[in-house]
Amino acid sequence: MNTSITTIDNSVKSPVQSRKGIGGKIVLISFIVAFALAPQVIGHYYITLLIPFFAYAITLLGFNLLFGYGGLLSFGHALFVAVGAYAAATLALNTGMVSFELMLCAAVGAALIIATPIAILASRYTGIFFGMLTLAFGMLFYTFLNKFYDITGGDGGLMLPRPTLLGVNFESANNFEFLAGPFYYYCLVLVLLLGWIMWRVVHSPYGLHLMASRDNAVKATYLGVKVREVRAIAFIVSALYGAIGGVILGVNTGLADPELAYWVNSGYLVFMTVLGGYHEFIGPVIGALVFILLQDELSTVTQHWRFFLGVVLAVLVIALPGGISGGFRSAIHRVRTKGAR
Amino acid sequence: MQREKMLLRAVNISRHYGDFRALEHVDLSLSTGEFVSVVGPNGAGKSTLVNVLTGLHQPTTGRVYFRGDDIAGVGAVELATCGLARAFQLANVFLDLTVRQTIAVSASSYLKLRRSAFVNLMGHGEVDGIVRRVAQAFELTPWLDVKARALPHGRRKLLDVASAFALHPKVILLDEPTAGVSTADKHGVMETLLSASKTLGVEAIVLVEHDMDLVSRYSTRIIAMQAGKKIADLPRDEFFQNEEVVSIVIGKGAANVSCA
Amino acid sequence: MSSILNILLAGVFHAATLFLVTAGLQLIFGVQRILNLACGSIYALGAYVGITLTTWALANGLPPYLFPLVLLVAGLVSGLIGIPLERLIRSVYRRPEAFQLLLTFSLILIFQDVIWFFWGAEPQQLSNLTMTYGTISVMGVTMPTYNIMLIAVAVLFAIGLNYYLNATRSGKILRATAENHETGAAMAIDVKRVYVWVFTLGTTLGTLGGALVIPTTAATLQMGVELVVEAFAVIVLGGLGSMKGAIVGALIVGVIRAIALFVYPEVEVLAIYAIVLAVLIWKPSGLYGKVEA
Amino acid sequence: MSRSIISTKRRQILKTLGAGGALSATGLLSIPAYAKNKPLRIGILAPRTGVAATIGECGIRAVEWGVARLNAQGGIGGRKVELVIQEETSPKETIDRYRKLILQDQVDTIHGVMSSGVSLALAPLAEQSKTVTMLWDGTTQDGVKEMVPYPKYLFKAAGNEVDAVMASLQAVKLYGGQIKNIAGVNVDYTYGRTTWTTFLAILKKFGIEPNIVSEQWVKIGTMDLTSNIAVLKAAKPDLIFSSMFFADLPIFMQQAHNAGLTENAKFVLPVGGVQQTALKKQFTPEGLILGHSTFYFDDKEGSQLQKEFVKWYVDKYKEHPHFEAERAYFCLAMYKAGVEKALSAKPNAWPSSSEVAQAIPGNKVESLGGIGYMRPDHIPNQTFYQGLSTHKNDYDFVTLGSVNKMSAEIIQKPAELEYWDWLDKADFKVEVGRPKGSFVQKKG
Repeated sequence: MNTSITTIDNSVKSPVQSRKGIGGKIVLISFIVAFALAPQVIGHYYITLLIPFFAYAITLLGFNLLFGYGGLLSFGHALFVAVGAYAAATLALNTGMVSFELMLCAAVGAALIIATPIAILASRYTGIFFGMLTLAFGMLFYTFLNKFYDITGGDGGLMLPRPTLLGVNFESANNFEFLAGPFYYYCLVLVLLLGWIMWRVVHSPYGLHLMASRDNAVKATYLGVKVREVRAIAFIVSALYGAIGGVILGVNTGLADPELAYWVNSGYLVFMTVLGGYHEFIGPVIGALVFILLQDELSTVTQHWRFFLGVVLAVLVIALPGGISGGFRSAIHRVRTKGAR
Repeated sequence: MQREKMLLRAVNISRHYGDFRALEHVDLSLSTGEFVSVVGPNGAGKSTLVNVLTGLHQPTTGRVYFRGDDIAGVGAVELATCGLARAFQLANVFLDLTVRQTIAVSASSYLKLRRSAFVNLMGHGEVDGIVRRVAQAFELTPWLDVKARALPHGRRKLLDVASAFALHPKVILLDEPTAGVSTADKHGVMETLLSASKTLGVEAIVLVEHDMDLVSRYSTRIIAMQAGKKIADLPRDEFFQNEEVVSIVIGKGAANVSCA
Repeated sequence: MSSILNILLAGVFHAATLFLVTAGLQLIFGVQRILNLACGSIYALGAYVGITLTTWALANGLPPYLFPLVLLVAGLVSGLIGIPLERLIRSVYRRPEAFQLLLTFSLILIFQDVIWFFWGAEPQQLSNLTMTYGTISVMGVTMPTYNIMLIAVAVLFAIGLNYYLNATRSGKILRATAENHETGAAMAIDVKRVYVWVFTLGTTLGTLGGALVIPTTAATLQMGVELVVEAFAVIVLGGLGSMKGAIVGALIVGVIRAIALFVYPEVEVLAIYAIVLAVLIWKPSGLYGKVEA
Repeated sequence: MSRSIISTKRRQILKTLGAGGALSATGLLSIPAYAKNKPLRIGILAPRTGVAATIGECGIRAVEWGVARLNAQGGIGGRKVELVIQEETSPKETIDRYRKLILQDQVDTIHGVMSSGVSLALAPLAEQSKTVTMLWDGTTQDGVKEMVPYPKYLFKAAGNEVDAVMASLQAVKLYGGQIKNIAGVNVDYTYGRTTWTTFLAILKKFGIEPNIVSEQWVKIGTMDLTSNIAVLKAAKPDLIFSSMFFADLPIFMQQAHNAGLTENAKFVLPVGGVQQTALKKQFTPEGLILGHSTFYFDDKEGSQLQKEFVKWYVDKYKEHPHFEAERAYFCLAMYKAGVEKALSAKPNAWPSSSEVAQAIPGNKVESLGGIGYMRPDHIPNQTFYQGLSTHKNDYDFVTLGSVNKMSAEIIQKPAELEYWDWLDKADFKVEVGRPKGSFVQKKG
């Protein structure tokens, strides 16, 4: 029952259209410039809101490799966000080392160890069963975090002290100066670097084989695509990205807590991806930004922000399956064809 | 039969689904330069034979050798990169990938790029070369950047076959490649297939076909199947002179088919 | 001896509540292949409506021993929410699973805040109504009579559903539509009407379950979200879409939790997920499942 | 500031004035030059949904009442006080809202927080952001060493184990001799674990070595406790210790009663008082050790302030307040005392956060539960209330037959000692209760 997401016009643009390439580059440069200048322009608070945005952007780039490009919907991906945060916190607690680079390595290492067996197992399934299996693993880890108090600090979680960046300790800066300053730029570079890597992966032969396994697994097998292998690799890569996102979230909160792995957070990850549009490479990143700003704005206006988020998601799913970026794409398409005729 | 280069040999293969005997003790051999057609009524076991030969299904008994190695049940993904490819009866393509991308899937398997996750696919000279050459051979060049979803049925069928050819196979198994194509340009399609197999170095072709006109025109040898058994395995001219076999395959009182 | 019986009975009771949550979920998936993440929220809605109606009825002089009837009415009335919900979900019938799951996920968010808006944030409960039926003690095991009644009701639900699906005309139509939507339509079954009926029946099973179980526990806003995971464990174990699977699955989860609690309390919840994973790996379609991985 | 921020502020002001009842129209006091019209803003972080909703809401109501009363007497240092209330949910969201209160709402101080996870994350943040932060709850003394050891800006709440120490001492005094089989049904997180271990440590300290027939950990928010009860029934304990205090406690007692557990087992609920109105006489036996932490609404010797607050609360909300109200009011009162002490030292300039922080420790402050003060290590000393439950009252829920008061100076760890060492060495002057014949338990 290969239920790849194909019935909708999947407009993952083919990498070759050069004319389109230039447009893409402009968007990229404006993205970099805007975010590089933001700390000077926007108030501290909204900058500290952008840190979770960077974390989710990285997590969703990984998640969409699995969902948009691989056609596999995981409902337990928040598991790896928690793995990242806890790996960093455990490193700091047990070894006293607080270098951010080491935390990232610990997170990636832990994610690799945990994701590989799950990937080998989960790559046998698609559709509902893949979703249920990942949900079950997510909740297993959540329960483990809550239950094994002496290892994981139980419900209270583990503290995550402020890390040093490239060995530099920003002792003097207060919390906002640190987050809105050096940490902000470090994360921006991380997002751009990991984004570039993911762009290369998605446009590589491996990426093409993954998309082929999404659209038609039997035909792909006959053209030499190792379907289970490409899916397993996609799962592991998405787990690594999730863990890196988890470390950033952990540092932003100053704590790694079990709530990170709760299945509803996995649901929010899917929400952001569909909100931004999973057909586009940049879609999920847009979705993360819009979700964070929407949630923040709604929660100032009313206590019932979940209701409005739910309504937005319902409208999205029914009326705008392509998400925001899908909407842009069809708008541009309409303009271009109207112009051309 | 000369034995200068035995490519594909099936020895006593049968395939049972419970007590249904889809294939019953079939032997088959294929050498360089041959164009073997497999004919017979529906349910004769033609498609099952192709599935077993291409490693999709494990034969219940018997052995399949490809260029000397036992490939029974090895799996299609291995065979694809060591010279045995197939196309499907129903056009089997990637709806959301363009013609270029579909051919590039086979090209990257052929060039052993399967695991390279960092190389920019479309900027890769060799891949681009194969894509251009195969598209050219199958007259798909104008549609290179069109998604398979937007192609008419006949074009999709060609893409299905083209993507198999792009693996540069030694042997290719085609399952009614001209199905759904108007009778007028069926021969056009066959000509394209033959010229493409020359340019891409295909050494032998197995064709599962109903249209006896095509079979008589292009085959070097014809195998007739009935109820899972091989009832004939003759060079083309001998096949059409053998009344008894022809009557089973084409049915009683068929017009006498003149062989070109 | 009595302690083992005690624990088993508690396990069976927990199984009964689990079956009431999952019966509707299984029915909807079996016929419509829709996995309703919001099954917990619908169960919670039934619970809250049950509390309001019962408190109102008792305040207006209803004799206490009649409260189960009020709960029954509350469950049936709030089950009608299925009609508008089906209309909403109808727009994604032909879309891939991802979108159906996401739409029901949005329902969870919406329901949680709707319930908060109408019933407030504090947990609600019917203080000790179950005691109106006192307790039964047999062989040293004392248990509120209402709990036994609830187990009986769950068994009744199971038998009734099986009878309905197998013996009645409209039940057969459901199963035909479940087998294959196209042939169903070919046999002059108005598939659209069947879907409305199945979905509403599914939600009503959920709200009835919520209403009937609520006197033994309390209703909180997080109820809808917490229940989903255990309900999934049950239908994965039992097999997607099969009613027999829901019964067996509920029994396994209920009893295992009770035993785990007694033997080694630490792993009580972990045991459930471990079983679910074992089943998903060993036999993905579950014990009685029809749908292949 | 964007439109939405202004609307929240207006809504908060109205709510505060409304709750305070009549605003005394004594005209403007002589406000020192610096006060101008800029109100003093206090950010509040408290849970409002889920199982902790009842507890968070009670704290919010108390601080609103306190602020209205303050404003009626000219506010703090002449400046009117304004509350900006945000919801405490998961650590991640709550930390984001904490930063929002400081950066966007420009609050002068932040009070509240109940979950230990959030308070762990908040400790370094409060110090780094130099914001006076006063916790209502969420501090476990065992957890103190993980947080910032000598905080400058963070003021913690009374250690959660204090209630457990007091309840354990009372259990030793009353039933010491008879405790054979004990069972623990505790909340499955930091607070629950440390409370249970404290109880066992104190029993051992007094030479009581009971066998633990059942040790259960209940996840927050689980309402279906039938299996837990069944296991307890099978274990047949003669004493059940439970640190549950969310909405699951009344459910637990109700199901325990239905299963006949309340007939022969003694119960010790160190913080059960927070659910007092839900512990109905039908299913809650008499003679149960019930802890009310730092506030008992029906204390006959209660202060005038306490009586006035309880009367207002019962009239307005038709419910009875519990200790979270006292914790909220106590933080507000201590903050006011700190600001005014700093102001008296330097009258013509509004004190900075660090000046206020330094001025808070040591001030004797009257709170709803009596006099309390903040120790130099930023942990408060307050009076704790516990007793045995009784049905002899005109409510439908149990209250305390005899109110037992102890000061935190005796039952709370002093600054310099490590918690478990202190517990081991402390001399609590309590004799082990002799077994008093057959143990007749009056029917509920």
